[in-house]
Amino acid sequence: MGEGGIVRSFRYWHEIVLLVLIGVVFAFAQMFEPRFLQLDVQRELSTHIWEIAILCLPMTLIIITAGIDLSVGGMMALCAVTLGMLFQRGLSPWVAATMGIGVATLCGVLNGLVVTRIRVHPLIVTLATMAAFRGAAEGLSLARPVSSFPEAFGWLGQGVWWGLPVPAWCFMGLLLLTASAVGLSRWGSYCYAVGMNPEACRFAAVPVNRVLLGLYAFSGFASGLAAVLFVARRNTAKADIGMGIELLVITAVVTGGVSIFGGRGNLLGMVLGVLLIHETREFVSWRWSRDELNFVVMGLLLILSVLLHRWLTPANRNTS
Amino acid sequence: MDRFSKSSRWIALMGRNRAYGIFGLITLTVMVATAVSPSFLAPANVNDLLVQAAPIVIMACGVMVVILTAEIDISVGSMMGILAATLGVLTSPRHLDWPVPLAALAIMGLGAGMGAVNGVLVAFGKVPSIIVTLGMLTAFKGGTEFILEGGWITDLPEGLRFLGTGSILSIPISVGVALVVVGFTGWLLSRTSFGRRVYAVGSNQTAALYAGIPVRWVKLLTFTWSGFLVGVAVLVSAPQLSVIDSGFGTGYELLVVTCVVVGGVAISGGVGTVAGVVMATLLMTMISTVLIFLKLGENATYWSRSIQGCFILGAVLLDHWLRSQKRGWGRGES
Amino acid sequence: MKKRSGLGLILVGIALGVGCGGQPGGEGPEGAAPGTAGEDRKVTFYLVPKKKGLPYFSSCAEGARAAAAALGNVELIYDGPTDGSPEKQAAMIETFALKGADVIAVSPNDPDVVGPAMRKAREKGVHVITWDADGVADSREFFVNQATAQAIAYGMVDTMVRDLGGAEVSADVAIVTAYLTAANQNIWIEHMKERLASSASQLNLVAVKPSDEDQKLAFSVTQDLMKAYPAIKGFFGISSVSFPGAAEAVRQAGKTGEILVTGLATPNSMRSYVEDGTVKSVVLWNTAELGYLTVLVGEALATGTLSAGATEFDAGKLGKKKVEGDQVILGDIMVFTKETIGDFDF
Amino acid sequence: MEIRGLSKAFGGVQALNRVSFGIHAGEVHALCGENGAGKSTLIKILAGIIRPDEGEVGFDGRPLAFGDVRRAEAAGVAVIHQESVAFAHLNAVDNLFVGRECCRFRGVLDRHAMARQAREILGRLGEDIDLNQPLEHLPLAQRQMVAIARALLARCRLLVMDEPTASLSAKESKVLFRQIETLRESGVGILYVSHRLQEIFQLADRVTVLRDGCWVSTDPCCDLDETTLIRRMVGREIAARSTARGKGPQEEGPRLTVRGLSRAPMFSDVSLDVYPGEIVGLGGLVGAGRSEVARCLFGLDDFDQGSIELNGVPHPGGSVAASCASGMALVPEDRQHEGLIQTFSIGDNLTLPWLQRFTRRGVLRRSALKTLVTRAIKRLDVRLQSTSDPVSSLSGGNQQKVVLGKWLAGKPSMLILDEPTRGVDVGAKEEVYTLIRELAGEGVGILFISSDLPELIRLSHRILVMSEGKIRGELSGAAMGEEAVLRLALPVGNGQGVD
Repeated sequence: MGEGGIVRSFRYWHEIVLLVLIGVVFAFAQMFEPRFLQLDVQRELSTHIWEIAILCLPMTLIIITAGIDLSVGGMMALCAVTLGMLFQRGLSPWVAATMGIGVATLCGVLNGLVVTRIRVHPLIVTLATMAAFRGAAEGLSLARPVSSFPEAFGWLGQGVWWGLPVPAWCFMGLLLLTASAVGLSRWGSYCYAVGMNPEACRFAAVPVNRVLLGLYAFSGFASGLAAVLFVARRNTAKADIGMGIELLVITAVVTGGVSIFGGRGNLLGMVLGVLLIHETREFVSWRWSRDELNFVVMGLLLILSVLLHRWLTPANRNTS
Repeated sequence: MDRFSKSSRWIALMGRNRAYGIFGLITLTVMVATAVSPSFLAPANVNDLLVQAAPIVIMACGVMVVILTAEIDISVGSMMGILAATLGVLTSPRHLDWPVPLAALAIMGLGAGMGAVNGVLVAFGKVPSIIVTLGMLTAFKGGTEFILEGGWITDLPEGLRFLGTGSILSIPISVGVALVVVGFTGWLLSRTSFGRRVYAVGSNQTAALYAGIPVRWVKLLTFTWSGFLVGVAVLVSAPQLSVIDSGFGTGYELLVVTCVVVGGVAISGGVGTVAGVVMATLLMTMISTVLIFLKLGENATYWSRSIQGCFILGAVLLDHWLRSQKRGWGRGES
Repeated sequence: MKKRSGLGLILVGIALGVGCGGQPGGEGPEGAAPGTAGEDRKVTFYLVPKKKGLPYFSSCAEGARAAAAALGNVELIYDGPTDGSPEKQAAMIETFALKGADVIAVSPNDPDVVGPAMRKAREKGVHVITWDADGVADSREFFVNQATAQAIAYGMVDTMVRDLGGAEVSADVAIVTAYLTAANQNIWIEHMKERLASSASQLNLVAVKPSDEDQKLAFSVTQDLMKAYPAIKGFFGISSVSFPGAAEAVRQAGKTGEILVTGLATPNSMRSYVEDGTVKSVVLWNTAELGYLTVLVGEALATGTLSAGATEFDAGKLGKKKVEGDQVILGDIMVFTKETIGDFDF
Repeated sequence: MEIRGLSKAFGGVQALNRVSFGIHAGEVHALCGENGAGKSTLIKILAGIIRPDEGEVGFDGRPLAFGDVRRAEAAGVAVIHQESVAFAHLNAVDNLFVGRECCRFRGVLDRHAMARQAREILGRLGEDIDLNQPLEHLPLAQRQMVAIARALLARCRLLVMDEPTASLSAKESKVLFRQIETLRESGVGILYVSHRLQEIFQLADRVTVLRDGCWVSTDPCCDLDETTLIRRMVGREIAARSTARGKGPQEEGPRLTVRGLSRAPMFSDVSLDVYPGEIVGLGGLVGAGRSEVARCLFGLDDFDQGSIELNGVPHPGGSVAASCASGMALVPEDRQHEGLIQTFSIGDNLTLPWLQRFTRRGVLRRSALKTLVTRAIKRLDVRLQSTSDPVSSLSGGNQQKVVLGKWLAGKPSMLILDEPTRGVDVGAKEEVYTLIRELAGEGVGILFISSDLPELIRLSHRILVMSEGKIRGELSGAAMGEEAVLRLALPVGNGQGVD
């Protein structure tokens, strides 16, 4: 029952939980490892997260529509391989990158078509295409790496522009675009509506299929962009890039308060979720240098953030 | 009224019989593989295939029960790893050197306990199961490293190795155990009140509450059952190899979920049979072997992952097509 | 070892319960500006394996710890990606460089991917060396080389030929590798093909299959290969995970003695197969010494006793080691057989 | 059974406030009240699903345990919930027995006994149901019968029925009423909840009225008449139930012309015209294919044959967006699943179909949308605190008004209403009727689907009756009577004759 006071109708409890958790991490860092918080250190460490953050944008929207895209890693691989092979054939890396992103977008469209036309659950569709895309990347490239891209192309991944790494600007540009699409245009409302009740959407003339198709295509595009940045940063295009990245991305999005059942969550929460995951991960490896500890902390953090959210939210969200 | 019941009978038939569709696909695959290299159907190969499929079938029986209640368990891969590592540490003479039966009991108990932790968080903590088990998947992976501390367990006692490699009445132990588990799960789901309640909870949780079903306890039990079966699967599969390493079970969560889903269990709960899941598991484990038997040349190796993905997609699309044909939606039938 | 594993169990319990676990021993150094290594200051030394959790690297780390203890002025931290991801390895190197390492010794998982991070660390004044596997040009100062890729590959082919019965043998062989994308293994495979083609024997390579560093997969792939290619007489398990998996498959098929398995792995994981004859020879090098040498080279670089152009390096208890260009060579490969394997425990 | 001082609050809302009344053995006790009056809360407490904050229920002199469905069942309370509460994927036997299976020994099912009992109980209800069918493939009425059978199986001493006839045809309702009589004679107390006042007067011995969570009255049925009852439920006088019909069709070309529309196997050869200002009723039993026709007209489903013309222009079909653009609107039957997005605010629900119209260069015109919302709320007289509250906080009647308002905002020229008053309480019903008449007065063509015969007859200018996917006849003027409609609505031939 939705009646109640301000406390009940306040919708940003999860964001506050996340802010507190981030604060805890920073406080710890300030106490034990002050150097961790220096700006130049933070700037360099941030290079580890931008590709994931970019992938989180479409993933957030897709999860809001009660879908999921497990194939982002596969699309990244296919994009990277396309980029590498075209570059090897003598194309300019910029042209090759554009075509790589194009291929990834097409992969996204394929996902979207199967989801909307055949009406198979996106979890199953993208589980299958995850393997299919990566397999295609391995088959096309015979798993061989392509390296030695020109310096100028490397700038895309390693360069710094106006005090921030170039991928950061890419993310922020995309975030701005996505946020304004969600906040200003009708497509944002459509995403939430589709996630809550697709049947009612059909009755309300909401173009459900176009929304979904667009989102999966966007996911493909973002995967392509992430792959290009990744290739530029590590100077290597290979079929194993982005292996297992889908779980990281989903973890970040879900930590950010996006409901896996669709219809709930927002971009602000997602950004905070990514930040929390990133800072925790970097701080744990900075302080303890034990990689296995990272896994334990990440896993528990995911559960903890949702548990805290449950406990702290006064309105018990019972759906029945 | 007449028309309606006729067409709905067809739907019911198809709904129940996803297993037949997959069986057809299996037959086709076997025929192609045997045509290329006749030794595919040799008893030794069939035996190996079954041994390979056994632990996956065992875990799929657990995960399927969880998915039937409209939840999901993707922690099974890492749980396998951490249980295998624990099993090694418990039994290896260099470490704790427990007697094998005791260690076996401990592993099954520990598995059930871990499953129960998942279950408690889902049923009583009200955290969505995909989040709980995704978190556990990651946490267990780290935990395995802590237990093994960078080493491998290389000195498994003979008694333990027998669980993985031995056979009784010329049936490999793992296959035997898998048969028992499949039989028991099938019986549990169709012939006991617990089984019916599992379907009921997955079909309509509110209605289940109204019908006086203790929904939370049912969910807790399904997760415990899933964890317990991971323990069983570890017991018969980890000792198949002489070495227990930290990578054991990596990626099994996706394989198991794929098998369950391809086997016709609806991800939204309430629908699915053990027969379908077993068939799908056989199909999925067969694919990689078949690819080797087809001798497609060196480069085919690189495409194998792609072919597997296409197989899953193909199975799902074929199923969809069959259903839409039988349902006679609109056109065609009249 | 016994106690520590039990302790590990408890640790997991604590970690699961409390959330953050205890503070492990390897305490990081206080952040100081990098590159200002003084004589009486400790040298902060990061040893980065390809993948944490492999006994091969763990045994190297044991040797490295011994060296650090012997030198006294080295603070050794051993950490690498648990899942063997090159991207994560690169990220770790970046973190270590920022944190103020003096020396980072890397066994690059994928030289191309890790290269830029190593170069960046060098720009920060960190001494970067490679060990076990080499990096790309100018990403490191020295490479501590156990043996050349060629020597390893040729060694494996040669032992196979010898164990199968000499130069006249004609048979099918197959390789079970790590990942399809694993750089080290791919170089070895190239050299192995070269050797197979040039040697007088009639060994015919029918398949190269990945095991994805999963024993189970190595096991089943080997099973399938044996059946699909009945003429196979030998398997190469060219990673420390795929080797025991392949050997187990051969043993369980009852083909011990008929089909030979050879490859790279630590003696402990292969002991039972060598004893029952499934495996006649295990190819490797002395891993503890590799770790030991790596730490010595790194320390020497940090304290200025070693610089480019040297031709010889005094490796303490290991004696004098040859320096070829920018490579410090440990020595030759070792072949463990039934007779010698009892002398080693790692 | 004696209910004493039962109270329950959800958050800040008092759903039940010190309600007390009693039910005798062998009595049919009707429970009336508008939606939100606290009926469902009371039912849930009796069923053991929720615990009351205070008060107690005495049952045969002993207090009833709260918050435990099984103990309530064991004590002899059985509840027929509304039809959405069923297991769609399970077959009839499982639906009947889940939660209280017949077992041979601990936990092992006795399937034969269950199937036998199921057949027997369904036979008593006059239903011949394929026991192996998942429920989702059965017609709505059969599903409802399964739910009723489930309650009957429990050998209860108090039977609570929550709108049991909502999706039953007249014939099936009769069977049910006969069962109720039998139960009453055997001494079972029955608490009967329904919006259909007719049924209440036909069945009940006594009537209890709840309003806003408070007990209003309990009287023998014979002491009441319809007007008093309604007044008690609503708490105010309702404008006299006008039977005067609207202006009737205006002399223009038809708004909607349908010729030979078919979609196998749902319906075939449907032809009809709707003129401006005309309300055309579409009668028939549940499952006759009326909603399917509506879906096709609106473009939700494709049709096989036939043609649709809207305002004289051929209409392509198969596209909801095209229908909206050309001024057609459909108020769907199932408010929860098809009409509203429950977590969305009232305003967002109202504007959802019109977002594209209010977009300039890709950006939504918020202020224009706001005007749209205010205007719609004003016209419909929706009682609410703020348009940004979630729509789920409204009562059923007000929710239905939002669904209506959503379509009126687009100023449609042709409106299809599918059961617009289902689950709407008496007060709001009248407001919906008035609204429909007003719209017709403005020249909108209206196709009105309803299973409630009195309402269909009162409102329509003409009635078309469907049965088994075909239009069986047309009634107009004085010929429109309940019996005439029913005669056409019942299936012809094949054994299911009129009783």
